[in-house]
Amino acid sequence: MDTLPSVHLDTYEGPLDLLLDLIRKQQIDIFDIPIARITQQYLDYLHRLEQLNIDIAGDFILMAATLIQIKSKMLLPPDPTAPAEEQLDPRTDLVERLLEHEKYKSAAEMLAQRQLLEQASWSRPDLSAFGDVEGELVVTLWDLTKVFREVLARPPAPPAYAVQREEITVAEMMDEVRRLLRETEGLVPLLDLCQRHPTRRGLIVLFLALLELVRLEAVVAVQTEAFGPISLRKHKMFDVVFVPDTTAEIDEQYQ
Amino acid sequence: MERAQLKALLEAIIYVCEEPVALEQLAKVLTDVPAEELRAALDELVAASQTEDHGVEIRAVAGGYRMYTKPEHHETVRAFVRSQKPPLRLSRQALETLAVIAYKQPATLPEIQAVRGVDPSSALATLLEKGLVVAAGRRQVVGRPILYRTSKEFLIRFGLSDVSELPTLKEFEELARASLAEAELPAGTG
Amino acid sequence: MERAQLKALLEAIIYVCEEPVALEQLAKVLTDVPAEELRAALDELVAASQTEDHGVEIRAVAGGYRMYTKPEHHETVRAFVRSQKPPLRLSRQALETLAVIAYKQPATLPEIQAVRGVDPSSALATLLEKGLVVAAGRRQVVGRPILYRTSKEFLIRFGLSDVSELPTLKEFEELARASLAEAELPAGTG
Repeated sequence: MDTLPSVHLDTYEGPLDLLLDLIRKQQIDIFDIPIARITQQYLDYLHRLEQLNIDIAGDFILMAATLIQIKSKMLLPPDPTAPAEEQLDPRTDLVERLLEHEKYKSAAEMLAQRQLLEQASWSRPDLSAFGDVEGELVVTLWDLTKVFREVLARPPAPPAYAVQREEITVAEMMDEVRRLLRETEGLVPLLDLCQRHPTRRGLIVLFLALLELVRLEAVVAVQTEAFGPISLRKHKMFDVVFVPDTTAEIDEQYQ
Repeated sequence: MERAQLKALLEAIIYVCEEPVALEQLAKVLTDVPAEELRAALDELVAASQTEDHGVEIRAVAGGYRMYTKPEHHETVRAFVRSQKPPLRLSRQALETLAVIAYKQPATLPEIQAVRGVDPSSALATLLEKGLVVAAGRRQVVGRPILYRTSKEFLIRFGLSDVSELPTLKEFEELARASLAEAELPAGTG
Repeated sequence: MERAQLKALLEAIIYVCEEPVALEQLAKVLTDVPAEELRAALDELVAASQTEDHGVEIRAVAGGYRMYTKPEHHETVRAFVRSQKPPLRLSRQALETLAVIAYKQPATLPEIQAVRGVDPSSALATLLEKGLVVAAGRRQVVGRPILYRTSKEFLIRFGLSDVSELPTLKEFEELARASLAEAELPAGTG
């Protein structure tokens, strides 16, 4: 058995890297790999890892099996009756894979250099004269999935028994809008409503309440000109929709 | 340093700085350049940027030099900036709510709240406003709450042709777990 | 619009924009300028910014035009850069996985694994996290695996106008053959 070329246990990401290193260190021609010798060296390397109590990844074991298979195929005399595609050198697939891998390693090196060069130049967009840029996150699909998992992993919120609501609920807001509209046959400017609830939360609740009311066909939003003020009026179903229990049920839903 | 090179360097420095760059600051870094040489190069830079084929000028302001777009182009520049679809930016709250809707759709407000544990009303309003989420009928339960689902805009923004293309949680877990395990294992064995 | 004015306007627009400015986007706003006129003006802008008295250049990147300082000034300029984008640090694993995706895109996890010989999950998670790679639908085969491709951020970070700008794989193949076959062997046996 040959002595094992010095290999560094921590430098191989995968079996192809290890094989390429063995080939390169011994200046072996990749198109004529002495498969018995390389297989032996490869297995010795795995043994060494074992002795160091390092878990060997499945990829390395799979490659060991592949090498042994190639080695045994090489020992058999070629079967003259076999079809042409089986007459191929049993090493061909492996050689292709090694070359493919090496190819991408060079490509990775090229990328690393490009990136290094790119890091030496700066771009400073300047929208300051045009106002913009909020302190929010630019998000990708990956972020979306990640965030969903994080939400699911969060401990459940304590059950909301004693609800101390200082602020108006969606149902209460719907009720308020209803009372307002009931008293008038005409249009109620949306702005008036907004001014009654100037807080952020108030406006959001108003918005949701209006959405519900429009959906329920209790209220119609009217805009007489483009970008003009929006007003509200009763829908013809107004009285039908507001059967006594509607808002109480909504309240349950929005708790 | 030759004049051309010096001007190039000064242009680069003024470009990257948000605040006006003072002559003294420059002199401190470019120690081998005499002050009068610096001043002359800066004057040339300022003059060159004034020609009508330049839309960005270097101006001496508040004791320093800074780049500005020229006012005569502001209207068109503003129109261009407005026409741009800005990259999708969302607060954490909005992103969480969007994630829940994307994976649980169609979902009602109470259902979203149950998953998130927080009142999602304000985040939902943002998502509706940005057109990422739309109302999609009502759940046929007491109160008939509105159902929400992701919009076509959502698909476009996230490069999906269909919601079934969303990575499943299992697919995500597999990737995420591998990257966590990586951090714990000695290199070379993973 | 005269050529000089058009160039000035384009310079101003490219200066303010965060994202690379694409020709089509410009054409949408500058409706009275023919596309070939726009392209010619952009070419002139790019060429003019290359001269040695300029430290800021306009370059074609990620399908558009963007302003950058020139790399040769980076040592001095770095001292003035306030908000630095954190440098992109990628492990060899991540870089190799990125290379496979860049050349094979769109590619699925099993396809990447076939080339790499190792499970690429952890490297892929890193690339997704950094936004260099994005999901791009699913391959319509058993299991509907997610397809991955490189992102616009990838093009920007690696200074590419388009993935087709990458050197061809054939060049690397020749390199690989040369480095692994000729080692100390008589000619003709490789």
